[in-house]
Amino acid sequence: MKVKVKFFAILRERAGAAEATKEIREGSTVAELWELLQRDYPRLAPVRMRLLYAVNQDYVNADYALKEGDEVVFVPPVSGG
Amino acid sequence: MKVKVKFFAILRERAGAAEATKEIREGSTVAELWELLQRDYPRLAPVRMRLLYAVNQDYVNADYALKEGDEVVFVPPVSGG
Amino acid sequence: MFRVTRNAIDLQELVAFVTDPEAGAIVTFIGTTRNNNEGRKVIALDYEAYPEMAEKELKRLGEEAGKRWRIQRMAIVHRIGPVQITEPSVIIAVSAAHRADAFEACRFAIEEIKKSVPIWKKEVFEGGEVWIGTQSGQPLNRY
Amino acid sequence: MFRVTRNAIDLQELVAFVTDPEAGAIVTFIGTTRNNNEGRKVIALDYEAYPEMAEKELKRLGEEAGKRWRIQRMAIVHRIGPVQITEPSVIIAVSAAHRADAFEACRFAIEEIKKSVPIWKKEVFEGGEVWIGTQSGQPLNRY
Repeated sequence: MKVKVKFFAILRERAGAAEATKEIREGSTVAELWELLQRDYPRLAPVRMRLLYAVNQDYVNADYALKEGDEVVFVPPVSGG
Repeated sequence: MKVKVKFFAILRERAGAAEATKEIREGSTVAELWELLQRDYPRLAPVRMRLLYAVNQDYVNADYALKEGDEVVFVPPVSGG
Repeated sequence: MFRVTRNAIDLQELVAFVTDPEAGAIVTFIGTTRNNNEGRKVIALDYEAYPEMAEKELKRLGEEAGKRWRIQRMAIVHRIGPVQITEPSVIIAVSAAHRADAFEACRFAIEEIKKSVPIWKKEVFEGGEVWIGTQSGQPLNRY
Repeated sequence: MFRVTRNAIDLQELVAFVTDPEAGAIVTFIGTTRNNNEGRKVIALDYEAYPEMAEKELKRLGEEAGKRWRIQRMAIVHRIGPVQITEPSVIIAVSAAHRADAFEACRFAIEEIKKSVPIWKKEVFEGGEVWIGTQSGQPLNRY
């Protein structure tokens, strides 16, 4: 199945891309998707920071099981305001 | 000696005047002036509220000894804001 | 800027006054006339001040705030005369490097105004009018 | 009104939005770009957002504030893109019948924005630039 990934801020810069579509196996979790992306975008790997995970504009846990067409965002530490 | 009195808000309405000049004996205190004024303006007497005292635009105590030309204000409970 | 005025208060003017390159935060408080108070239907508030002393006290409390918190600039303007529903009677603006100082100094300013600055409001409501703050029935006595 | 925008934020628009005949207090918070941070001379801040989710999170925190305090209306607008020294990056406006609620809800909103709303700032300073908040060296981990 396919999911859509959006990269923002430091992750966008490190990935060198704002968006990606990724083919993953049914039932993959958000954490597993992150592992796969680190292989596709090696510069994401050394990013040692606390990430939050959002699916379809809501925060989810790392073990959230993805579904076809989900929009996934790995959220670096926010710093608005 | 003479002092100037200004009345504001509820005291202005009860005195029926915004200002008065009052002849008092040397060394009179603010509290003594208030007693005298209650005779001049009987409608001030039943004003049962906490008053503060100001002389020349600074708060003073009731036993403050007045001087010639002082500007005295009896300050009803403030309610700005 | 510590001022008592008969005119409408210009929020932008106060914010411009406190804007400062060293500031990361500006907090403003706007006191507005509410359409009800203690069950009464309010028509307007009518403010009176001892203006020279009110401005002096506003300045004094601004200096006190500057001692207690790390703030950049402060402005307070209080309107006198009639103030209609939704209109501002007082605006306070405070800038600071950090938001906590701006919030706390702004809160301090409005609390102090209500305690010590010689300004009085008369509430004009349906069926009458009353000077606010004088209804306590307390005997004559220094605070 | 919960909005992310590339344009300058209009304080008056937010204050007009929260103005309410039932309100006696309006508190606003304006976050501005400060000319220095941690010893660096700041040139500008450059904000990026996940806009759909940021607006959703702003709305959510406004609803949460409405559960915790008695407020009338709230507006939050966050700017994205470059924000120069002294310019606002975020404005929050809250109206309430009583000032304590307006102050506390406004303070809550800015604290929550800094915790949970997907907006990021890059600091452009003399000699470089850095994404703020990512320098903790913490391992990958859910909060």
